[in-house]
Amino acid sequence: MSLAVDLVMVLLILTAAVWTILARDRRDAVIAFIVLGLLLSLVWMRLLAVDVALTEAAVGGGATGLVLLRACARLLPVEADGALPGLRLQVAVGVLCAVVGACLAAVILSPPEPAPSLAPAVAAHMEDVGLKNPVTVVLLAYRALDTLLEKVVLVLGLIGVWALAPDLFWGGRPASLRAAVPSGTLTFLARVLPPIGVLIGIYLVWNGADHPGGTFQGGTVLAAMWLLVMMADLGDPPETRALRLRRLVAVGPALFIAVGLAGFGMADGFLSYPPGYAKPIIVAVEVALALSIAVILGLMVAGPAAKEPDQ
Amino acid sequence: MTPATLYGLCAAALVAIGLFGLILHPSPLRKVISFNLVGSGTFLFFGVAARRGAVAGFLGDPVPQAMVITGIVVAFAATALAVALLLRMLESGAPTVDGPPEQPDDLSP
Amino acid sequence: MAASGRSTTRAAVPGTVVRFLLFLLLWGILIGPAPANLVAGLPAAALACWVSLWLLPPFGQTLSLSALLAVLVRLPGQSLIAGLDVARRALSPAMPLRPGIVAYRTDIPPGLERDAFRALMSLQPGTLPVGEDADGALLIHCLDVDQPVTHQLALEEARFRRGTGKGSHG
Amino acid sequence: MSLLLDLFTIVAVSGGLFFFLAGTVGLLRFPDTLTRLHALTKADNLGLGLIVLGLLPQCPDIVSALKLVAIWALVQLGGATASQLIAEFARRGGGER
Repeated sequence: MSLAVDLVMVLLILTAAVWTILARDRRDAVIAFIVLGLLLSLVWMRLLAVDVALTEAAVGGGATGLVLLRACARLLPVEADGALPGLRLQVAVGVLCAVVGACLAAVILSPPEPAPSLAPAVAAHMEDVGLKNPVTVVLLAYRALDTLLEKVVLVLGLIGVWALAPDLFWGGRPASLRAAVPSGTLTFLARVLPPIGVLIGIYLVWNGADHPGGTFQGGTVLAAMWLLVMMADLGDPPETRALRLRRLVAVGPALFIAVGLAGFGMADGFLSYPPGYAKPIIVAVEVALALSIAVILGLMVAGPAAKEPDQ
Repeated sequence: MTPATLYGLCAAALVAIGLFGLILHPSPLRKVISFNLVGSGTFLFFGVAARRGAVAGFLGDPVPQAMVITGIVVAFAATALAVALLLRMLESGAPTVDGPPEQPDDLSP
Repeated sequence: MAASGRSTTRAAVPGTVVRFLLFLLLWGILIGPAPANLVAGLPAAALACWVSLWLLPPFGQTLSLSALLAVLVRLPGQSLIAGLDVARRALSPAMPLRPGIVAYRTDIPPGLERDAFRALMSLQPGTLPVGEDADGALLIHCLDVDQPVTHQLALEEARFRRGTGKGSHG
Repeated sequence: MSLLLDLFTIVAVSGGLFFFLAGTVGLLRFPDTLTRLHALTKADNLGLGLIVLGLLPQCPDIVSALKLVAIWALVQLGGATASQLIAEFARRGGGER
């Protein structure tokens, strides 16, 4: 019975995936991709990975979908952009991809026994840190270096996006996010929802120490509220040269690196926490990271500067 | 068959479908979307590995789960960069199948 | 929307406190009543309150809480009627639909108040606001234009305006 | 007592599922975007409301019950605004392509 539910989920996912590839209109393809993201977050619930489900819904479907939809709006409508090349090539590539898929399926069907797991190592680590959410323990203690490098990737990605601005516009504001036609409904939502969203974002960060949630999920909710306000034209995207903005971008990674370096003097080495103080330090790092993630995600969706900076 | 195995097969199919679009679609934006499909399939693989690694009282191995969270965010950053690159490429007049972009209204000072 | 500046500031202080307490209550609902969580809850509620005051400055008119509550209490019942209505039309083989757009002239001034009223109307049975025409009349899409939609909406508007204090205020 | 509460849950959640089904039937049968929006928002709102109502007696404490109600209220807000945004877009001809 429960496998029937999973089977239906898989069929829905594969339909959405095929539609993403075959849709003639690129906006249909993006919408199918967003649907796929939401379905996948349900799958993560079925796999009992609630932290991942939250991230997939917020970042995988939500933020990525928004970036792609904005791109669609900026491109001229082209009738048939889903046109695939000739049938013979399609068959050849199809066979190739089927072979790749079959190889991966074979790996799934002959798994190693017993299943490898690092869970016991994490469990040993959890007692030192004093947090109850194992995923947060991995992200901020057991494998903190990965998380730190990923933050650096985010900052580099933002610098990359900014660097695509024409020289004239460097440091100016990104293109406005406001909807083509002003809508009272959107304004209403953008006036009522953000305070609630801010509260829920902070809740996700604060709760992430011991329960599902954390910096990514909370930061994305905060970013979404900021984007909603900008879309309803209640606030403009900030100038990318603003010092305060750049400090917000850097505060999370900078604090993380500072804590990591402090580990040399106060604990066993880079990114290790002094015993007894691990939890407050981790919570402080998480708050700073959530702030930086919110600002970085919002700025990435907004895109490179598209106006000359004010004099 | 366990649900995890079923989703593993689904992950394999997602990778194959995404690869198909990535190779065949002439439009850069569609390639970006297809690439994200491949990414989603790969993440699901990690999810299956995590579910199988459920020992020591955990519902799943938290290490692959944390890696997927990191991966989803990095995939988003890559997508945003690729889209910005694509729009800039079209603005500067590079010929692609997507045609020239509409000039944003607020481009002029 | 805001009346004179002085009455705004006078009304703002208790309004701010009410908002802060509401956000604190929501925090409590989210995370549970453990006092340790207030360490994050107090600043979170303060931040939410600040955002709320920025996006939604206190109006210079007094809201009648009891009348607003009366509007809100009716929501579940109306949701029931609306759902039954749609289910009946969707499942009946003949599918009795007479869809159309009705223009409804409202006295509610444009702005937040009207947007809130529109949101409320979209939860009413059989009606869905789809925009406004050039004269500022609301365009309402109806599942069945034979129903006395305008009459119904006028009743709802009167109830709503008692809540926002315009009934006595003028 | 607990049997009665369980029975209430079963009845209310089944009712909720029925309205989700009716909304989906409407989504498939109704002739255009605007009427389909009616089917989705009205029937699904009621469906969710009944499911939340049915789950209330199963909550271990008052806080989780209030959390469910808060979720219902947020979905009402989201539904009320999202349906209008789609409707405005559809009326301007965005739906025809």
